[in-house]
Amino acid sequence: MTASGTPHQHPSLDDPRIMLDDQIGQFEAVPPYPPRTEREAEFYSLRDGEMFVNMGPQHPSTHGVLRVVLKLNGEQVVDLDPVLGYLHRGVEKLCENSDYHHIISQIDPLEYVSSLFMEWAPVMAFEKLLDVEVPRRAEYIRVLTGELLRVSSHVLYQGWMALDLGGLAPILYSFIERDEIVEMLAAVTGQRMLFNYFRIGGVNGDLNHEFMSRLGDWMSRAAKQHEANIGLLNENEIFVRRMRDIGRLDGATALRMGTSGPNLRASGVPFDVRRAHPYSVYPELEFDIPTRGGNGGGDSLDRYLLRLDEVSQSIRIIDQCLHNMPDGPIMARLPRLLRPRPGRAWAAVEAPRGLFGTYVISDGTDQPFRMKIHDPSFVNLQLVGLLMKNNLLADTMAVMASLDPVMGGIDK
Amino acid sequence: MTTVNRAWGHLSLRGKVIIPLLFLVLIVGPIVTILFANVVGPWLADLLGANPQIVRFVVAIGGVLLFSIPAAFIIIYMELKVIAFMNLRIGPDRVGPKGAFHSLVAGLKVLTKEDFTPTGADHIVFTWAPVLVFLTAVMTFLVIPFGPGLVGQDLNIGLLYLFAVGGMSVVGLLLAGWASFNKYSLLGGLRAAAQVVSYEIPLTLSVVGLILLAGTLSLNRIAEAQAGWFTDWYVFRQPLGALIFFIAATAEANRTPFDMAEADSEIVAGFATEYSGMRFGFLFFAEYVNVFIISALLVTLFFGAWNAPVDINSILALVGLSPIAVTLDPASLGVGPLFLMLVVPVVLTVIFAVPFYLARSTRPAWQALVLGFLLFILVAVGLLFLLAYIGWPWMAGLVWFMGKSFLFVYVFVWMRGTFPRVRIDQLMGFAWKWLLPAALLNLFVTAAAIIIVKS
Amino acid sequence: MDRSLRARLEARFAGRLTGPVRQRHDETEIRIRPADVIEVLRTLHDDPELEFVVLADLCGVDTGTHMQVVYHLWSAKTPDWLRIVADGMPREDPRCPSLTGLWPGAEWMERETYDMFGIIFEGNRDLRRIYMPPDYTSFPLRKDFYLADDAARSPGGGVRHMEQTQAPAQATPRVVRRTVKA
Amino acid sequence: MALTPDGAGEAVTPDALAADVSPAADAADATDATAASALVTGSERDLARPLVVPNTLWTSMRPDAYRSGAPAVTHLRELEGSDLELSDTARWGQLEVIPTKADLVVDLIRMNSLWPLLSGLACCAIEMMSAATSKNDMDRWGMFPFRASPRQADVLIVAGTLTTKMAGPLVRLWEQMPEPKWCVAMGDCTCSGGRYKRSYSTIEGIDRVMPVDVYVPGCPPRPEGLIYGMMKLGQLVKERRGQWPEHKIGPNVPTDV
Repeated sequence: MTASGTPHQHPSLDDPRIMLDDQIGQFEAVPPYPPRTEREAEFYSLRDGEMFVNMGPQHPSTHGVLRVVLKLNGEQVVDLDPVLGYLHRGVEKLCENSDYHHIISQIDPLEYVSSLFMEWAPVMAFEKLLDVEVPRRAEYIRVLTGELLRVSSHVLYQGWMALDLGGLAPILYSFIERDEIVEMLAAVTGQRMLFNYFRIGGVNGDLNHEFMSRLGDWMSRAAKQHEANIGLLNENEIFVRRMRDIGRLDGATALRMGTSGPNLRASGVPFDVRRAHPYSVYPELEFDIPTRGGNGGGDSLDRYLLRLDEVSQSIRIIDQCLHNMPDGPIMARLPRLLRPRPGRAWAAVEAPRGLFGTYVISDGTDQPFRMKIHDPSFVNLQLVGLLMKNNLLADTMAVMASLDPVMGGIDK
Repeated sequence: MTTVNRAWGHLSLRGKVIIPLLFLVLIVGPIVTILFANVVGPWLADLLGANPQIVRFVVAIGGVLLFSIPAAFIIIYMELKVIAFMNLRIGPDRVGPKGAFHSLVAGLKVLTKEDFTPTGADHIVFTWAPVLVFLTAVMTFLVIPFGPGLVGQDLNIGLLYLFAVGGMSVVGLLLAGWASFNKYSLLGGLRAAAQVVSYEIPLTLSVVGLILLAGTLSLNRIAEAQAGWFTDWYVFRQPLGALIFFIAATAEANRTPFDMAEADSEIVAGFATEYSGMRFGFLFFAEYVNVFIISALLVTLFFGAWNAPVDINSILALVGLSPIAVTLDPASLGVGPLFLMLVVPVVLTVIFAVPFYLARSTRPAWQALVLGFLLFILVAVGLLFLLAYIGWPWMAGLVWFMGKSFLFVYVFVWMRGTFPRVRIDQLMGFAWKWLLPAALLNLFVTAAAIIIVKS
Repeated sequence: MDRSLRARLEARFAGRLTGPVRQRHDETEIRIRPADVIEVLRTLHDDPELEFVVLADLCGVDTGTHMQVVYHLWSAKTPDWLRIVADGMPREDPRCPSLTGLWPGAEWMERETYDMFGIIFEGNRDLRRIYMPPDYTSFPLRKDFYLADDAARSPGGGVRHMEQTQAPAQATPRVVRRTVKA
Repeated sequence: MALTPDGAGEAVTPDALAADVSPAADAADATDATAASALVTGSERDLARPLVVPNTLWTSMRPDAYRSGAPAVTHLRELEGSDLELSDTARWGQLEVIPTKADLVVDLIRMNSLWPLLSGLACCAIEMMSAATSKNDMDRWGMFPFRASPRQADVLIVAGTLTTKMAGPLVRLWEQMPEPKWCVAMGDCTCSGGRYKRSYSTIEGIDRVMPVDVYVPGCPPRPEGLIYGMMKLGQLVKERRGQWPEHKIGPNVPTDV
């Protein structure tokens, strides 16, 4: 221990110049203020043999900046308290202070894994406000790109699942797939992740040759590659044993908890906005709504397998889109400055993580008066409190990863 | 002479380092050897003959300490490249040929980082726990026979010593986890303790049958008992024991899929969470030294330690030749080789350089000379190695032992690249519900078989 | 637009609707008093001919004069989204019964609404700040919370308000001024 | 719907403010004041002071190593004999036990194994992971072992929007990393606030709360961009020789990077 590294002269947490009091409080699990709600009082009181473990905001397996305070009894999770807001960017306020075209770029990075869906819902809501008819080619392009992104999102989910269970290889294979898809989309949108692509009344650019050639290459072996990715983990005994019967959730509870998307369908409830409340051109396309779990409810393994089923369905949809893609314009004729009549509109799409909705109130100006963003993973994350109790610490990762949260969407 | 000058002038920095080194090794080295063998050796032998045990011990300790670090570096590099290969990546390739020195660079970097003790940690325990972990790992080398006669201390209770020392490492992990003043470290230390302690039992029981067969606890004798063809290896007489030993040893060394103690995705880095700098380096090395040790143990106990899989002498006897027996004793050769050592390299270099020079008219002489010298080096090293392999049994043994050991190291790296991690309760259940009964069954069957055969 | 749904709703909640049932595109909107929220939504959820089982969204609205809580529901019995607007809460002390008894999943949405608007949901047992730090004292999505470059909209003219607090917890409003950039 | 809020008359003069402000109000202050008040002592909480405050994120053995104003003498030759060489120890941990000539070797060693910390804030984290995976393999420079524990990491790649609530944990993370350590600001949000500059809960560039060595703009930058930034960081580690006078908290861009 040399003079430069003596631990006792190291700046310590107690230095008031470094952190605010509440920020210091964030590092001890017990908050520095008296409990404000009965739930908080109940959680932050220890019986003997229990201890708090503060997981996050920086933790390898919290998928971003989620912070979970675990109340452990040995290795067993007695109770837990998720703390959000470390990525709260105030998107809704920004949307209310920027005009309708600008909102698309503001709302883009919400769920950075599947950002096209973040554009889709508000664009649909604005089109309702403005009574715009979207050209069918534009709709088909939206469906095509959206389903491509759904595939990449689910493939990434597979890799993350394995990574949180300690498997190193699958995440890299997932990223090979994901990189191909985003490069493909970058050819038409110009960006790898936050494609600012959908426009009110259409899409930004038409499909170009590079996109089509890349897509053809990918489609030619997509199904086979998907089979290979399934084979990566599904025959793995350790993986299956760790996922089965962990975090079982039955359909009724899932509905009561407001869950949506694959997590709901894995519990046996076939609720998919694409079929339940059809939008865009989904009524013209044929695809199945895979469900799993059945009566007993679905566990983490079901949630994992369901996404693999959805990938093959998405590949079906992409194939149909390519076959009956109509010609025609890709943008409706609209004025540069949009001033919709005062009114309210709600639009919801089926994002890879569930129902993503947007509620817009227009007051006649060029900026929405109120814009609410409903993110699926925000609601789905509530399940951790339900599913993780009385599991082991290691199961916490299995459950959290199987719910597939994305902090950008959760914290807005 | 000008040619030599130009050759030297055109050499790159690397060449200017390597070629003199090779000269030293090939010319000065043998001279010194022979001088030592003729003059210094006897005198020193007389001096040390009085107390050989201490000398042997000191030499063994030095050799072990010198060996363990390069072994760890090689294994780390293997892990980097093999996992990269399994991930369809290239892996480190900037430092050294194909990134061979990346592990070395990483190790040196770790040593130059700020060494840090978190506030609230137990300073003394925090400092000495990694040393304990590393020391136990290195001490285990002492009884491993790398070849005939190449064993640090041929204890007649070598196996007991192994398990005792190996069991001590958990104390270091536990201390590291406890002294870090961090809940993740504490969890990691406790996990390591529970895991290692419960896997000690099947690990030890799995070799009792082997001990019954061999009738000894000395690793050296166990190795000798497996001489001859590969069918004499104990893995064919104790397949179940070998399997149990493999699994339990994996858990013993905290390797995937049993690396609960440093599970990245659960408890951040386990007992090593708060460690930085040199102390983290100790923990880091110890892990990989352990990998080599369990591979070496597998080879020693079950895969015929240093013995070649085929018995050449028996084949020769079958054909009708007499077994090869070359004794390489430099002392007996006198001064002749000394003269040869001086002349042969120069002559052969020139001879080997000629075809290079004639092959392409555009190639300058210095290049031809360098190439010829390198070719000569190749041939000379090959010849010397062959001679040594035939002449010195410990050389042959070392080659086979290392080859087999690194084969198993590759298997462990392979497992790390592919397997997910098991859960702690599954881990414990596996140890107590499956491995322990299987080990007992193995022991019972072996004992019964021995009794039946005896009677 | 689902006319039959409109008829059903008007028949069912004759007394409780504070306004006409509005329908546009694929949305049906009814307005009720905050006091009736639990009863109306329970009926919507349990009634076999309505059966709105999916709570699609719960959000607050600050109209500048009063507060609203807006619920979006989905049912297999109708092609429309149903929007329930609990209208007419005072901005000083907006209170609304909590839905957590009916949809436990509404808990975090209500926490978010409290965090952003200060609407107090009576019956929610964990009504804490969910996004902002625990001792944050203002409600960002209220209409009197101005972003830095919205000085034009702020009543003080040149004075650049950052935010204005009307926390029901604390009686005295506090004005915090934005830092002048270097 | 009326857009003008009530309570319009409650605009308070700055003098009244100074009396009125309480720590809680500081926490509530939105864009910069949290970062700022996170760095000034409780006694001198003056919200009107500029945000460029001296470096208080770590204490050095030689405080004058962080003195500002004096031009950076960074070349090896000028460094020998000057007392700046001594002040390497302030940033470079145990370097004082190593002779000066060996510094070059040490720098080469450090340059060739920069272990990033496995911590992503937002969108850019995905591209950061993509930079480490098979297609564009950051491991070729010895950068792959993403350490989960800050104690073993060398580089903090801040990937994503930094919010006021996350500022404290991030600064804590930076302090937990042992010297020598480097910080790479990845993405527009971390360089300047990016598309969320206007928001009430984001920090306009992480260089308001911690020193930054390399800025990688882009929203998000491509993986190639991040790899280029990391190579630039390696060059920095090799050449800048550990003297960083501009490393005070505050927006500053190294000119030669």
